[in-house]
Amino acid sequence: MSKRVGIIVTKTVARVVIPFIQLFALYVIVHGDSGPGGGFQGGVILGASVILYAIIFGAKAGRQWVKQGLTDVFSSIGVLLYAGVGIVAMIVGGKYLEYNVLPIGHDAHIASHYGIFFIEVGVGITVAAVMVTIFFETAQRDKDDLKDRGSGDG
Amino acid sequence: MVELILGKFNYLIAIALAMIGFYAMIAKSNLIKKIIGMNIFQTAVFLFYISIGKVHGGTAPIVWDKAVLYDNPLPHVLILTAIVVSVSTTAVAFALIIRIQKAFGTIEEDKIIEIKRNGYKGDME
Amino acid sequence: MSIITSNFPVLLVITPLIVAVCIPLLGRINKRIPPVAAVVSTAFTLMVSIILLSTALDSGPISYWLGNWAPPWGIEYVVDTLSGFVLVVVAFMALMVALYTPGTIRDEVPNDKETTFYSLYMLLVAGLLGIVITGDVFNMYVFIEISSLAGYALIASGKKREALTASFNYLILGTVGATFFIIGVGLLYMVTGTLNMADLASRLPEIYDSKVVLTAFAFFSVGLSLKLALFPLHIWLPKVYTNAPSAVSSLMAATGTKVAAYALIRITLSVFDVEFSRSVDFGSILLVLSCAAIIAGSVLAISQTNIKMMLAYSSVGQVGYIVLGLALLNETALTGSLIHILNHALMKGALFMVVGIIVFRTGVEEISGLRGLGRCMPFTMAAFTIASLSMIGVPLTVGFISKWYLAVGAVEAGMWYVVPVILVSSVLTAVYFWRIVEGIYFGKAANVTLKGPTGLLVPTMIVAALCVVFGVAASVPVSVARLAASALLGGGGM
Amino acid sequence: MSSVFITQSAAPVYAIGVSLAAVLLIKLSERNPNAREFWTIAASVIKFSIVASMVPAVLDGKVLGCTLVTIVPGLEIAFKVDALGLFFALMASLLWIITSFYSIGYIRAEKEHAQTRYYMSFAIALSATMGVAFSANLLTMFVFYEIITLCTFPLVGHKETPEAMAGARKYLTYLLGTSLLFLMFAIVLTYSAAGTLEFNNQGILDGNVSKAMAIAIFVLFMAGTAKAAMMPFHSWLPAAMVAPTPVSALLHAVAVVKTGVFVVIKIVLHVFGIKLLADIGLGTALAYYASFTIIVASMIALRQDNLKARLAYSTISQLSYIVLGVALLSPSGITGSVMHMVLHGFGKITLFFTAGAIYVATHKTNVSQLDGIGKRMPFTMAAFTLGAISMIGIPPMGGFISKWYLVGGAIEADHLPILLVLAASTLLNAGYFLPIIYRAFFLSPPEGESAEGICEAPKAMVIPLTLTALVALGLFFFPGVFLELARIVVAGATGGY
Repeated sequence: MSKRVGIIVTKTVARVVIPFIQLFALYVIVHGDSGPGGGFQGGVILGASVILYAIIFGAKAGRQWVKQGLTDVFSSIGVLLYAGVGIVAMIVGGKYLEYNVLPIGHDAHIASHYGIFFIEVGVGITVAAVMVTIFFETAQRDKDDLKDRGSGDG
Repeated sequence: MVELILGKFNYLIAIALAMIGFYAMIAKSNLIKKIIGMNIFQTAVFLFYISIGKVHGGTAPIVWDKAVLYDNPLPHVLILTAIVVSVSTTAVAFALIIRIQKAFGTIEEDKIIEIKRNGYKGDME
Repeated sequence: MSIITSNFPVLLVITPLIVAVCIPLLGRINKRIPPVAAVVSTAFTLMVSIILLSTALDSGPISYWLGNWAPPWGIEYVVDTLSGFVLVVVAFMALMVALYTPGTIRDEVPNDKETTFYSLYMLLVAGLLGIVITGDVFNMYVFIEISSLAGYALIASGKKREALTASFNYLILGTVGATFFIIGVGLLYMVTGTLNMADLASRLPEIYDSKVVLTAFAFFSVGLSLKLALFPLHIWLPKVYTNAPSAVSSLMAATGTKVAAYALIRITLSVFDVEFSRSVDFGSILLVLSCAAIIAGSVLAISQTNIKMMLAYSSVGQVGYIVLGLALLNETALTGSLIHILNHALMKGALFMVVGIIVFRTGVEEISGLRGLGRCMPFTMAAFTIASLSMIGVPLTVGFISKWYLAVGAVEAGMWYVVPVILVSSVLTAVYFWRIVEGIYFGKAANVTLKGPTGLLVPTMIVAALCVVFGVAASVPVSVARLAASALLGGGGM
Repeated sequence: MSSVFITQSAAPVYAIGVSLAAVLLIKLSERNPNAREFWTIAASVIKFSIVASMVPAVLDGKVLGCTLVTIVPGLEIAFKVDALGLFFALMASLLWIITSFYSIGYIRAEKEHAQTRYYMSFAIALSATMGVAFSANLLTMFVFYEIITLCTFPLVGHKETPEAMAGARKYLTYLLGTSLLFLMFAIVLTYSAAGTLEFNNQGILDGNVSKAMAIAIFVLFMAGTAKAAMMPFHSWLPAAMVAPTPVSALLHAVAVVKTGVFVVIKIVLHVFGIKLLADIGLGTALAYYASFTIIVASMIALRQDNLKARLAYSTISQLSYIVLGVALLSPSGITGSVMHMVLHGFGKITLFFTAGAIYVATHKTNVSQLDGIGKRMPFTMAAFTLGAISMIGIPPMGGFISKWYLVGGAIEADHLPILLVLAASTLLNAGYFLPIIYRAFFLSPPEGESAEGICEAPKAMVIPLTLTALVALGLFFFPGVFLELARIVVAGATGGY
């Protein structure tokens, strides 16, 4: 068993497994409002899929797959989605993050359901993007690309 | 005595872990080890939180027609937030350590202090 | 309009938060947008906080329920006199430093990090405002950590490598402090089952003799004292203030420790109450520590040769003043303490901003290098002189007002021996500031070449001018502070 | 307690403001020396006329006043012109006019650097002196007291040589240190005890404090007013001699030291009130303490060779006369004390002016160098003689009047040992002044110097010093206004006795 075989095995397994991991991540995210899990957990799983890819195919390949700009933009967009739900709730006359007044569906229950859904999606996107960012930031050995990033998801 | 240990073992474990972590944070010279200590310290607090959320005979707090008693879910939610914070802190700490490594060439605190004292001038970039 | 005004309490926090996440996006479009966004949003928060404070003064505390979940289950934002007062201070200094930032970070922060810098800056502001406005202890922890994380990254964003180790040490100690805080929260939750401050305040008195409550109190005090840099837990502070970029030291010196002081006051007097604080003899412990802080801070400041280091140690002493009012636990002294939150924010903010200008324009950080600068930088040095006089506590400046109330409060409390501590520290302060002022105006001009624009002066001059304005027309802030103090001492300020 | 009705008037504010306005104008006309000095003169004249314009009203028994700002209720910057304050202001503003002319002569003759700063500091110092004179409460007094300290720092350290800076630092350390430590402490305690800082003819502490507390506050006040140069807080004064002579004249005759004793008088009369002090016997203690300073400082003065240093120690001793007079707590004592403020002012400023004139004309600083100088500088030395006689207290010079009242006060208060002190001190004064006069007129100049020919300082210096000497002489015959004001002070202070 040479080193090379090991690489082939991991690469092949990764190619197969990563889509499933991501699918699972999406499942966890979108079921955040009605079952265990949620945006954070799903986001971590989603991020982990990218990290797994980067570990196996190398940081450079990982960066080619998920560009820096992408993670930067998505970590912002996720928070904006979260905050946006709250603001929409305010605009339609409720309090910040008061889901059941959202103008979706017909009754408060459905509105609340969708409100939480969007929140979870927002959290998921941000967490995934931030996880990936943290990984690449700390993984890079190149001095010039060195970044520090302190914005976490509080 | 036995009763105390059995009755409050969750606290004792949390305290022991916290002390271990605290010791590492303060006494270890290696910056990574400090961060490990910090994580142990925080985890001790998380354990403590989760243990106080446990209700005797309660089940997981998912609405379910057969359950009569649920565990208190609030500490879990709080700790989820705290874990996020902890992860972020760790990430920032690692980013700092990497840059310290670039700037000083070491992550041993005593060596960094020595380098500073010897007045090796110049900014890191 | 009413949609906006009725949601002011939450807008105060989420505006900087949203701007913080938008800035990386906006920065991609044009690098000039982030500073503008920072200024506009902090100006908005200032306006909002002023409106909130005046509403709270007119018609009592404002309570805002996030997601319309009624407390104690939901998170509640509360603006009463105390929090409104501190909000205005924080928002004002945030605006001033935001105006000041674009000029200085060009030199101090690598070019490609500027956008990130603004993003973190707004995050820090959001965290600080959140700490002040929230009425929920766990939420307070979250905001403490948001502001701290942003703070760690901001400190390390400078080019100096000492900043990295300073930031790391702060991170370790700050995390210890915050974790202590969360242990306190957990213990209180364990015995009361609530996290809402007002609810805690109503449930705690029944179980004041419980050891768990006492332990929680201890954890809160120590954890917040660490964040507050109360002597002898101040060791992280000097290095941080010295090595961080000027804008960051200005903001953190002006607001960071103040907000921690607010948190300490809020927890000890508003969640717990003044009787409990008295019964555990909290005051005498703080009295010793604050007097030690006042003297030690001043003495250590005298021995420094680096001007930023000197100011940092002076901050350690000034934190002592804020805590002193809390230690004396009577209305006059607490008024002095609260008013010092504003006053010290103005004075120390102005001083750090001036030092930032000096470093930016001359590259000098050593006190000996400042000789003769009074002639080439008259306005900057005038601002410095005003702020120094204020630090000494000369009448007609803000520094006098707080010292006066603290001193009179000490005599009222029958602890006249505290007055010499205050006065000796004034003299020591005079020593270390006079050394500089004399050099500035009487020294032979050193060979310094001035570079860079003078646009930084505007916010600096405004802050310095306010040191005098609020020293002369002190009635406004003092009356607010007195209201807040009497609410705190008169059985729960919430 | 009679609360005197206060006539609202902004005159004190104008009196203070006029020289502040001059500061601005001086700075603006920095490049044009003539214009710059014109502003100084103009401000001094206007200031004097404003102060003088208040005399009739005060002689009528009115009290003028106004509140400038209220920082918070109870802490106000407010002014009140009573007889005592007007007395002091009148003297200070009159002497400022003369000093201004003298300064111009001195500074131009010596071609000093940083002249603009010099005139600006001077103007601020005078504003602040007016502020102290007209202060209606302890806070206002404290503020202006500190402003005087800070703005005379550049004057003392004017030469910017290492020794000048060392002297200036010592000056600042003593004055700022004691006032921040002790005076402020005393003010805080006073406020806590009395609930107000407002001056009152009967004192504000009476009935509010225990005896121990009163003594503590009193000691703190006395330690806090280092400007009065009572031992052991006197050594800043000789150290401040490094300043240019007009500044020394200002420091030792008008602004700084007189502010110190003025504050002492204010505290004794208007914070404690003579009733309280008499009750707890503090007046006597202060009187004997002042006597100690009188004698010791005079003895040190005897041994000084440097003319200015000798004058400085003489000042320390003379200031304690003023403190002594008020400490006797008797009508004549207070009259003597108040009168001595002005009489010593004119006498001592004459002496300093002559010292400066000698320095400008011949660059001599020591007493031992003055042999035969009277022939070369007849006007200067004649003025010196008049000033010295006034200091010693021999008729027909003004100094006699105050000594006379002091003696009367000692007798009234039944403190006969004080008489001995006064006698001994008069002898000592004679002992250190007369030899100078003797040397100047009766000894022949040292070899290598021509004894003939007039060699006076510039006219701008000689005229002012002649003038002050003549005023010191004239005050013996016409003490009119000043004595009248002193009577009102005494009437106010002893009204409730």
